[in-house]
Amino acid sequence: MNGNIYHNRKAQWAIYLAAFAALALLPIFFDSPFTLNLLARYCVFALLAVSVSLVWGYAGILSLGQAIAFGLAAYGMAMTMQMQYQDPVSDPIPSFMLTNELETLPLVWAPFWSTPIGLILTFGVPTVFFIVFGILMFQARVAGVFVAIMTLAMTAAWYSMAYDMQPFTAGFNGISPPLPFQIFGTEVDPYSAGAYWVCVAFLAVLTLGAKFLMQTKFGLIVQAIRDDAERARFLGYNVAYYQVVVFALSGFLAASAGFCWVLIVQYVSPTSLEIVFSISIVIWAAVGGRTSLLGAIIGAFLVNGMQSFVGDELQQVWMLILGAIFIGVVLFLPRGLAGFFELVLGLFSGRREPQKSDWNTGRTSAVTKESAE
Amino acid sequence: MKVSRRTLLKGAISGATVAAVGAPHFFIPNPAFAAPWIEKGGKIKVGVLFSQTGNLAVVENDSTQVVLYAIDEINANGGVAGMQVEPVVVDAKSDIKVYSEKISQLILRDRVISTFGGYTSASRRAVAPIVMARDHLFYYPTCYEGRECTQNIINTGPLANQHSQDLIPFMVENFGPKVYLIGSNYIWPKESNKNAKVWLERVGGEVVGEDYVPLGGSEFTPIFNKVRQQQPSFIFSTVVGDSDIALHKQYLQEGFKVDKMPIASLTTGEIETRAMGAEAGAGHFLSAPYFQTMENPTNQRFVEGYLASKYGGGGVTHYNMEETYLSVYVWKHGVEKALATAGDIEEVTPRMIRDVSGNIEVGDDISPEGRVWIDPDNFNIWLKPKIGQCQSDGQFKVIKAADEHVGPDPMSIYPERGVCKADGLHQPDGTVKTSVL
Amino acid sequence: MSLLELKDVTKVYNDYVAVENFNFSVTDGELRCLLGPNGAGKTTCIDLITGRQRLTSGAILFAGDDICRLPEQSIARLGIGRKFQVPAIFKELTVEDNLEVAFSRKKDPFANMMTLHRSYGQKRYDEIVELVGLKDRLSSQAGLLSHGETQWLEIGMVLMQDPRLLLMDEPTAGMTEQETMKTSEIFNSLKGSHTLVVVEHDMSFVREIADIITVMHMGTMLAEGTLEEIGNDPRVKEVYLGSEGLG
Amino acid sequence: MSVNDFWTPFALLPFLNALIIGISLISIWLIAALGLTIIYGTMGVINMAHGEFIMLGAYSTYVLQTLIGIPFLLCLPLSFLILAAIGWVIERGVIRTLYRRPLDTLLATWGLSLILVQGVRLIFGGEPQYVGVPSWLNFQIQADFIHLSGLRLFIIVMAIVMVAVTWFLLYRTTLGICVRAVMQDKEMAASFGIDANRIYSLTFCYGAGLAGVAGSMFGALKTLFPDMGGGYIVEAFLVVVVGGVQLAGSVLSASLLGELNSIFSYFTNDTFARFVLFTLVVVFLRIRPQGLLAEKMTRR
Repeated sequence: MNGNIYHNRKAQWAIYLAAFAALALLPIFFDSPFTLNLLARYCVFALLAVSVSLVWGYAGILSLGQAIAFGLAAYGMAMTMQMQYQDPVSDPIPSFMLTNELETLPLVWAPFWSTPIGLILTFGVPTVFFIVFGILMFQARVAGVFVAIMTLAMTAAWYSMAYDMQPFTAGFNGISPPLPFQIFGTEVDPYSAGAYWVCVAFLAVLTLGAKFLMQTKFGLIVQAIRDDAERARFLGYNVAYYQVVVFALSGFLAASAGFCWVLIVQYVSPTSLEIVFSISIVIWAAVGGRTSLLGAIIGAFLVNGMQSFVGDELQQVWMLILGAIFIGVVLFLPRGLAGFFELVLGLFSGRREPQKSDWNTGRTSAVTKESAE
Repeated sequence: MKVSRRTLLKGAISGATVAAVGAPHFFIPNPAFAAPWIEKGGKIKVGVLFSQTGNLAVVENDSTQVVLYAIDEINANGGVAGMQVEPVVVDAKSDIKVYSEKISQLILRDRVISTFGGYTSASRRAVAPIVMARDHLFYYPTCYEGRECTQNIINTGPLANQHSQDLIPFMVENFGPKVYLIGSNYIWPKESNKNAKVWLERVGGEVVGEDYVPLGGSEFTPIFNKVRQQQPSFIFSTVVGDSDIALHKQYLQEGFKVDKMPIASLTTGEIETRAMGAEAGAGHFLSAPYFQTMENPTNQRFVEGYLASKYGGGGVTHYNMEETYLSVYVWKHGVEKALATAGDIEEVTPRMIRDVSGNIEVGDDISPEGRVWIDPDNFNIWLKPKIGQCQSDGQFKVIKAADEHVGPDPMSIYPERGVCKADGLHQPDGTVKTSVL
Repeated sequence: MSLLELKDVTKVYNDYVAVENFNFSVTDGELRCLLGPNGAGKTTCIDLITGRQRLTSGAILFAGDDICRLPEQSIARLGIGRKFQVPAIFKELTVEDNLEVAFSRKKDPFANMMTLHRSYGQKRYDEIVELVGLKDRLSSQAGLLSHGETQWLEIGMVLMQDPRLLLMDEPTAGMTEQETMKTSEIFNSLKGSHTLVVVEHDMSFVREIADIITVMHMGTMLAEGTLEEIGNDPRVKEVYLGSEGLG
Repeated sequence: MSVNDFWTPFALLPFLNALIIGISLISIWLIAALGLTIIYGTMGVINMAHGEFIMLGAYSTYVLQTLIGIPFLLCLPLSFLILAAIGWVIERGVIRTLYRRPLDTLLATWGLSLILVQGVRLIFGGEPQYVGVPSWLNFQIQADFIHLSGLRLFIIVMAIVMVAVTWFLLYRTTLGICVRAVMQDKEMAASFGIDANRIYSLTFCYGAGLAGVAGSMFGALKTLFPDMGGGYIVEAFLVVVVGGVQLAGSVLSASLLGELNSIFSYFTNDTFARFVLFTLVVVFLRIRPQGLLAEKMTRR
């Protein structure tokens, strides 16, 4: 692989830095608050795609539960902002609670009076949940398809929960804090360049952090576990431990996305915990290339950008096109656009690396090996 | 303050480039555009924000069509204040995230003066933050639970208190005092049921059961199991959408008799009865301000005109469409009144339209349901609720219409919260709170 | 002194007895061959030693300590390396990275998060690369190696662990004659410095490397001794009668 | 919200009735999951478009009944054939290239479901459609605490028939032996001259056909709209996985989940019942990832 510049680490870092610099400079060209806000939304989606790329592309854990971390953080942030609006004396509880006969603020809401504690919970609760859920799954050596289905079921459970616990969550209507987020005596207007930069900063720092991590020995071992967990185990690695750490990291990334989302949208509802949304995130990562963090970002920007612009033009056939793109990517570009670039750059360097992508089959290939032998 | 904040960020994020652009705003809003919302000699732009694709499109597509129909009608009759109206139609794709994206496009990029949109409370709440932050004006043209007191939303559908006032006494009188409440599991049905309970108490009725199904849920057997145990005199339904159709179909299959225990619904309109099949709908009751079969010249003109137009492909008119149709005329009168106040069309702002909209009236000559007007305090609509019974052709026969207009009261069951006035919620302690969501 | 000792080891699946009252011990520095027809319980034994399966009764001692309750990774860290019957390598990684993962002494995820360096150039690392003959293939993707190379890579990975005991499950399966020869050279060079247990079918290979052979049959010990003793054992002959025999 | 509003107190007769209703829920869960069990079990294909197959079955019944005028009972086998044909095309076009990549089939069939939903919406419009229930099913069984509508009874009977037919095909015919052989070991089966690809095609067709029959009945019971499939897919998958991806397991797990759902919704409400159920399933899968009935999986 020496010849292919795609695998050159210096080149990779250069491209990553250039991409984030370009994102940070975009407000120069797009001064419109609408465009900035839209781009900030894409950054949030990109961050979600990065979290999937990390957990699926690098660690081989297909999590359909990223929406859980996103949604929990989004609820945490919305609750923080809602309580900033409430007044302890004259208006101590959000008005939707009245529908449900609540007369005092429920216990789960009380900590959100304090913005710092609210923020800690916003990031902490989803991460801790992912640690616990991860321990639950990986200690039992759940793998492959079963991870997908368990995370799917868990997402459905949380959706029902957010939906049903109306005294605490306002149910389907969701929570829309009337005022933007206040911090350090400033109001973060969702349509300002500042809010955009907050999102870009989260995306850049977390992506670069993940990128660095995947280049350390930790990242190497995580990828080794993806290829053959049992082999890694017999080399002395505690596979479940590694998987829980990666899973929790991806949860933290998704939680950060949830935080940014409510910052720039000022609204959360159970749709943030929907299965459809959760699978969409995986699709963005798949389109861009799950084994490349930058690829995942590009995938998220591309699909959502097309949805915003092409989707309006082609309205009725748009979903047909979207479906066809997904099928096409899965069939012909299993490593997404990033894999395509890898192939093209490989051609330029004179050596073509064959595409192998059967690692995600896990058990199936193990069985085949055995019977072939 | 501003400078120091800027300097800080400059170092942290993007260096000298910021200075190069002179980007003036970081965490604070863009200063308001100096440009007027409506330019002389141009067209008046309004936003139309409904879902044209996805599962909400069933209802909201009709809403889009009827807004366009009303705008065409207005333009053909000389426009608003002599200016043509230009609708900016966007598609929210039945996705709550897209509602919030599209409203910001309409307000910030397209700079429409007002927006018509939404069918679900969730979408209204998703657009509310920016509508309020930018002091915009949003017309929410359908049934609504109340309990909000904002300064930027005008509602032209019935509030929960307007629904129950006639329906509950009528049902109790004709079928008996015991009622079983079935609703979709979200806030509007719950608020509506609370209002219903208030009226039940007044007429001596009694709730024998209350159940909620998930949105989109279609399994009613467990609930009908309880209904059979309780033997209510009638069912009060606030089940919406697809679930509503499943409710009626399964009611029939379970062998309930419509003359013994009918369903009194706030939602089952002409679209739903068509989709559930004639035998499932017939005999049940609906409370609404409008039915397609209403007999008056204005409605005749509306039904014929709409169905014959290029927008009338759906084949029916129903209460939600009519309320949407009204909202466009409420807006038209609002702009004209604001112009009279401001003197110059370029001076007119969304908030100005809202502030003058109190007491605006849509008369018999335009409103298919008859004269309605906007409440000057809470900016909901005064209307005459009517009760219709579904016939075997899926159309409704109006069997009772209120004699007097019924006023909207968003805080009807929360008097302790205060009173909603034009400038905000007047709380019991004397303070006024704006933007109460 | 025996490095590994199996005492009355029994493994029962549902109704099927895979290993029954099996006693077995290996001394430090020895190369032991484990023979037996299919289903004799050889691989099950290796699974039991490495913790992949739990024994029904009995005890397994490694350097005097009971290890049969430990999880796989702890057993591996004590110094037991294992090569699988079906080669198990990290297909998507390069050969170099495969060896790196095996070589790493640090097993804790958080400690590894701070480590960027690679081990290439360290004496022991380079020696093993040399030994298994993969020096020219270091930058290749492991999934693209030939079958023989894959086997050597896995042997190399197990050696990188620097274990006190190596368990080799059919290391020459699927190899050409030349490759088998080269493998036996590797094994012979390991003799003395390492303790090895080799499960094999290929008698020519066993002849090349074996000191003492243990023969299993139906989950029990059938015979133990030198190549010559085993070859003359009537019970062994009987078991192998009809198959190719022990020649 | 007071506790009393949330929890329905226990009473014997309604509770017994809830158990009876559970049987009706079981039949629906089972019918929805049956095709999926066959497809996933035999081919390892995670068919996220299964809900859309059910939806297509419902729409084909709608077309046959409303537009052509074919009686309801005859619509069932016809829906089976139509969906089997659609399944065949999809298997050839998309699924075939994805064997051995189960996670990729998940994504591809997800894309497929988008296409199917939007396609139906384009053709039939988004508004709910209507499948009539034949008049001979308009009866109720009523005795003591038992109460069952004719259509429910019919669906329960059909569930039993569909399971019986599938069982017969799998365990009493040569074709079934081939299917099971391929299920256990594709290479081995191939060496006995079984054309695995053909078996896969047939299996997929059969699974899709079952979804078609399911759709016909759900259309009559509930509402037809393009998104209706999404409401079945998660439950169906849970039934399959909890059951251990085999016929008997699915019957058992559908029974368990259906009854539990009915009991939970009796005590609380339907939404909360779903939450409890899903969480239970996750915990169950952690303890027994191989499902209710399957043997513990052997690893390499």
